[in-house]
Amino acid sequence: MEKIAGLYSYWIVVVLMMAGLYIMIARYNLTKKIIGLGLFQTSIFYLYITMGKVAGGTAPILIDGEQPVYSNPVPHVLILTAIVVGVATSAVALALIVRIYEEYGTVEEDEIKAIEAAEPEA
Amino acid sequence: MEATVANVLLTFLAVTAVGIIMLRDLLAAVILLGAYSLIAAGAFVVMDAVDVAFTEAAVGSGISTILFLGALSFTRHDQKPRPNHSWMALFLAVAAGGLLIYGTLDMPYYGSATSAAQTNPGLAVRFLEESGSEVGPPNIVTSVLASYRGYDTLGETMVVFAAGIAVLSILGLKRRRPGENAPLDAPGDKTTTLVVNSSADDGSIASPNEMKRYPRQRHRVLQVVTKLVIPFVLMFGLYVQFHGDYGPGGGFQAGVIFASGFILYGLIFGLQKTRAIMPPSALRILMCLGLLLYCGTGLLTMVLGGNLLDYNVLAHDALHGQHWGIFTVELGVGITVTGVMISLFYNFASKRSL
Amino acid sequence: MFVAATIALLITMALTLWRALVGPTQFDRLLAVNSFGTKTVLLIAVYGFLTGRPDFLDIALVYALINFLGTIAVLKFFEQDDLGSGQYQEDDY
Amino acid sequence: MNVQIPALLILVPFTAAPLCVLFRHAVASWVIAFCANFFSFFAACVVLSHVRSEGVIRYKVGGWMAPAGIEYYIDTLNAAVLVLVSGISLIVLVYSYHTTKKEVSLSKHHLFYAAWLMCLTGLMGIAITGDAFNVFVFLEVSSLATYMLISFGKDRRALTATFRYLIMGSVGASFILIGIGFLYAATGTLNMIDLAERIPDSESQRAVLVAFSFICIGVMIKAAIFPLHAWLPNAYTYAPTAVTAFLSGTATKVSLYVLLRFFFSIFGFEFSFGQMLLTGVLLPAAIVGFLLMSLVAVFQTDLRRMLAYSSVAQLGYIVAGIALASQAGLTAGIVHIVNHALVKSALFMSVGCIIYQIGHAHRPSFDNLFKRMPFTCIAFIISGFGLIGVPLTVGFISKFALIEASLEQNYWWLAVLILVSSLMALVYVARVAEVMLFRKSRQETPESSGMSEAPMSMLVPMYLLIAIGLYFGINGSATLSLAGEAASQLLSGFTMELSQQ
Repeated sequence: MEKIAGLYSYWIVVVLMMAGLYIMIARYNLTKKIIGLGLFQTSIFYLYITMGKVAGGTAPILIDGEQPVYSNPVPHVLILTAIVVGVATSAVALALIVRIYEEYGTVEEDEIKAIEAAEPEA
Repeated sequence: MEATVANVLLTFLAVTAVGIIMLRDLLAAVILLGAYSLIAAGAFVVMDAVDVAFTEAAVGSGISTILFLGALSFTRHDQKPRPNHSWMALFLAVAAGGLLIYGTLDMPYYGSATSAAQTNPGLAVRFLEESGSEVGPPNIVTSVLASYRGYDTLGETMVVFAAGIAVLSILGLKRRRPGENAPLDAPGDKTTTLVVNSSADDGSIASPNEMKRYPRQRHRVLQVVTKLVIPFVLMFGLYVQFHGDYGPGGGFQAGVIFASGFILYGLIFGLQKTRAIMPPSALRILMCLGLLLYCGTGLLTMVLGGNLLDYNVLAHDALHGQHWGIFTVELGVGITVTGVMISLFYNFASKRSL
Repeated sequence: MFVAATIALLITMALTLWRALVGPTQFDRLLAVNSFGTKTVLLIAVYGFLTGRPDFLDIALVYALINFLGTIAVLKFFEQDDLGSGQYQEDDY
Repeated sequence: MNVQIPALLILVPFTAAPLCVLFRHAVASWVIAFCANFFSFFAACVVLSHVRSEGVIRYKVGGWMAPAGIEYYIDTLNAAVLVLVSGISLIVLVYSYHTTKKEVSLSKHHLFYAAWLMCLTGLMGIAITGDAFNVFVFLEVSSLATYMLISFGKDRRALTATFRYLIMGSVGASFILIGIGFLYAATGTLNMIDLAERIPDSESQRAVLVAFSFICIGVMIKAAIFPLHAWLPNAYTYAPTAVTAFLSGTATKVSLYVLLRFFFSIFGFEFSFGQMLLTGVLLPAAIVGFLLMSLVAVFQTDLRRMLAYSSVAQLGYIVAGIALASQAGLTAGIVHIVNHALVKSALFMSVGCIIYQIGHAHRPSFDNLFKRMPFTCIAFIISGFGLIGVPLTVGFISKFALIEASLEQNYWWLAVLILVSSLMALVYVARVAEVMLFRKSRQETPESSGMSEAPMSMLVPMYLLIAIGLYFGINGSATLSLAGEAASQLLSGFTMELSQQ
């Protein structure tokens, strides 16, 4: 029981991650894949932040003259970087989607594959 | 109480995720993804990660949503109906998830203060106890981000820069209107997708005919409000930039907020007017300058005899040096991010107006 | 006091989230998400007082701003299907 | 050696990238890129010679001691990877001057070279660092730059190839991020040396195990190891020719380096091969990989796609060497990393010359190509010999080492399978050579009659690379001793003594 209470947040996070991963693999629509990627990455951020939390702690911004318990700042720093990386990747992916739509007239993976299969080798 | 609030928010997240999987309308999925980021950011506040919450709110539900909307405006926004499951994908996801859950079984519990991560004297403990006297800023996340792990942040800034120029090279320059060269079904009536879910009961507001009947509203209220708000947004951006040492915030968040002032202007007054105020060539220079400022700080520390990004050598007093170093570096990040974010908006919004 | 406020906020959040999920129109979703954002702003403010560090109201400000921005963007998308068009500009202020 | 050289090695190309964008001039950005790359190569050579004579370099970035700050940890293996990456990039950069003019619109040249520099910086950043999270950051720098470089391809399929790579690459990077997160939860540290010390004592061994699996899968996607190679053939086929030559020699090799670093230095030989039974997983994947992919390569008519599949097959040899988990096997694997990079880049460069003149690389239309482009054809055939493993080429050195290593453990069947796969390589190279050399043109089309050899600025760097290959093919002990040194350092874990700070 204690285990369930202590690990509940990790498990939900894992479920969220897998939801994102599932969308990325299973959905044909390219935009939906990127939405899945966003979901997946946000869940990873959550995993990190969960690790850094200390019960009864407070945000790691020093308060003058007091010695409260602070949460761990290291995961925060790492995730700040990861958030930036995530949005950068999505931006590039979305730009590619726009171009793919201009070239192929569709953003459904199977339709694109059909068009490509009909084309002669370069 | 803390843990309860966190868990409730976590449940909200799970519900939203299910919604995102189920919905076939991409626009709805994007709106929900924005909500998802908002909830996540709220939960980050509850879990004491205020800087992360700040960034996730600004990026996840702000910039990301706008980028997605921009991309959707080029493409069609409904997902084609398909057989709704893929056993292979399900198997992979479940396998990975199972492995992860197995891994969590002997992890330290949520909120544990005695876990390896919390008690490592080299990292967490050192940052909490020494950073005030070694680096200075009360916000430990800023100290670690800009000084202890400043090299990571250098890489991060380059990632932002890379995304900026990648989108510029993929989308930029010559634009074609969508559908002009579309071999398959050209998107004739995109507006119909707006009413996909409103067919039965109350399609009253959203019917395409009605939208056509009032194509151009004047939106005077919006225009006035925007003009009033924008100076405060920019001011707030500056505050976040320079107050990052003492509270949540820093260069990255400030850049996003500063850029969102311009984005707001672009949304209300159109891209052409925005480009007159902030031409793309100025953005290109901004992007480069920010990164060069960061690299330049690195070079300067080396010229002055320290290691790369060792701010101690920048002034006679180590703490002063750190202060100057963090200040310049954060400024560089802020400038690059502002440039890149506005440039991303230009690229994704420039459908008809160019 | 703050505890009660927090609980009330969480309940209203759940309600708006439900509306965002079931729709049925996109406008319902948008309004729901918008008011959900407002509730989050309030939650952060209340939570700041609950835990004794109200100095993080900055974050609530960002939320309010971004919420506004996002809503405007979606509405513009609804109306014109294009984020960058300058059709408002004839009415020049 | 100046203390700051390792940092400048990264910082110079890093600074040059925004400069290229700032000046926005096609030729100027090439010159900037060349100068920065030349400096990096020179610095990498200095670092390598220093490391070999005086031992490991540890450089404290930001002046902070290791676990709190980020440090560079450079031993023989990374130094060799740095030299390899910057060297191949330099040679291909010279070569790219003409191909880029032809393939990329002039208004985007500055973006192209900026992306090139960022890719180079990212790859070198991965190789030089001693911090696990920093690997992720620079991996993303190089990935984003790579996506951009591939999307410059002329064919519209370059876009879908990039998108597929982006999806797989992001999954890979996210897996690495998850893995690092679990490692952090289990040990509380991010520094590689610190991790190596703390992992055996961690209370959360299951978390360590999961971290290991996720990092493995993530890096293997990036390294395109069979069966996670799906992104590679299309990406290599539709990227601009110079980009393919650059990436084939560097990107997957750096990922392999990361794999080696995690297997041997961080998790340790005991954990990876004793507890996780890596040999049992890697060896079958490697064998199926090199057999199947060689077979697939035989049936390709597009030269670049054929070489791409052959790349996956060759990566199989390297993985087989690693999976043998012995000094000899590891040495063979590392030598093959270097040798294959040399051979494959040269091959892609020769195909690039053909594309430069003909516009495509479709084998059946190579009739009588030798008459028109003799130097290019010779280059292709010599490098093809290297791919097969003919004596006096670099390919022979590494395949011989690999066969020796497998016989050492009495895996005679592995040696036989390697020979079988080499025969398949012989088939696919010979099919191309046959068309080039002996098949007469059925009719002389007006467009083909006017065709001639590729420009000197493409031939010279290509032959330079081939000459380096031949040198190391004849003087095999040079690379073998280097790889042996690197292998024994890997097997003995991190070295603590510093040669400097």
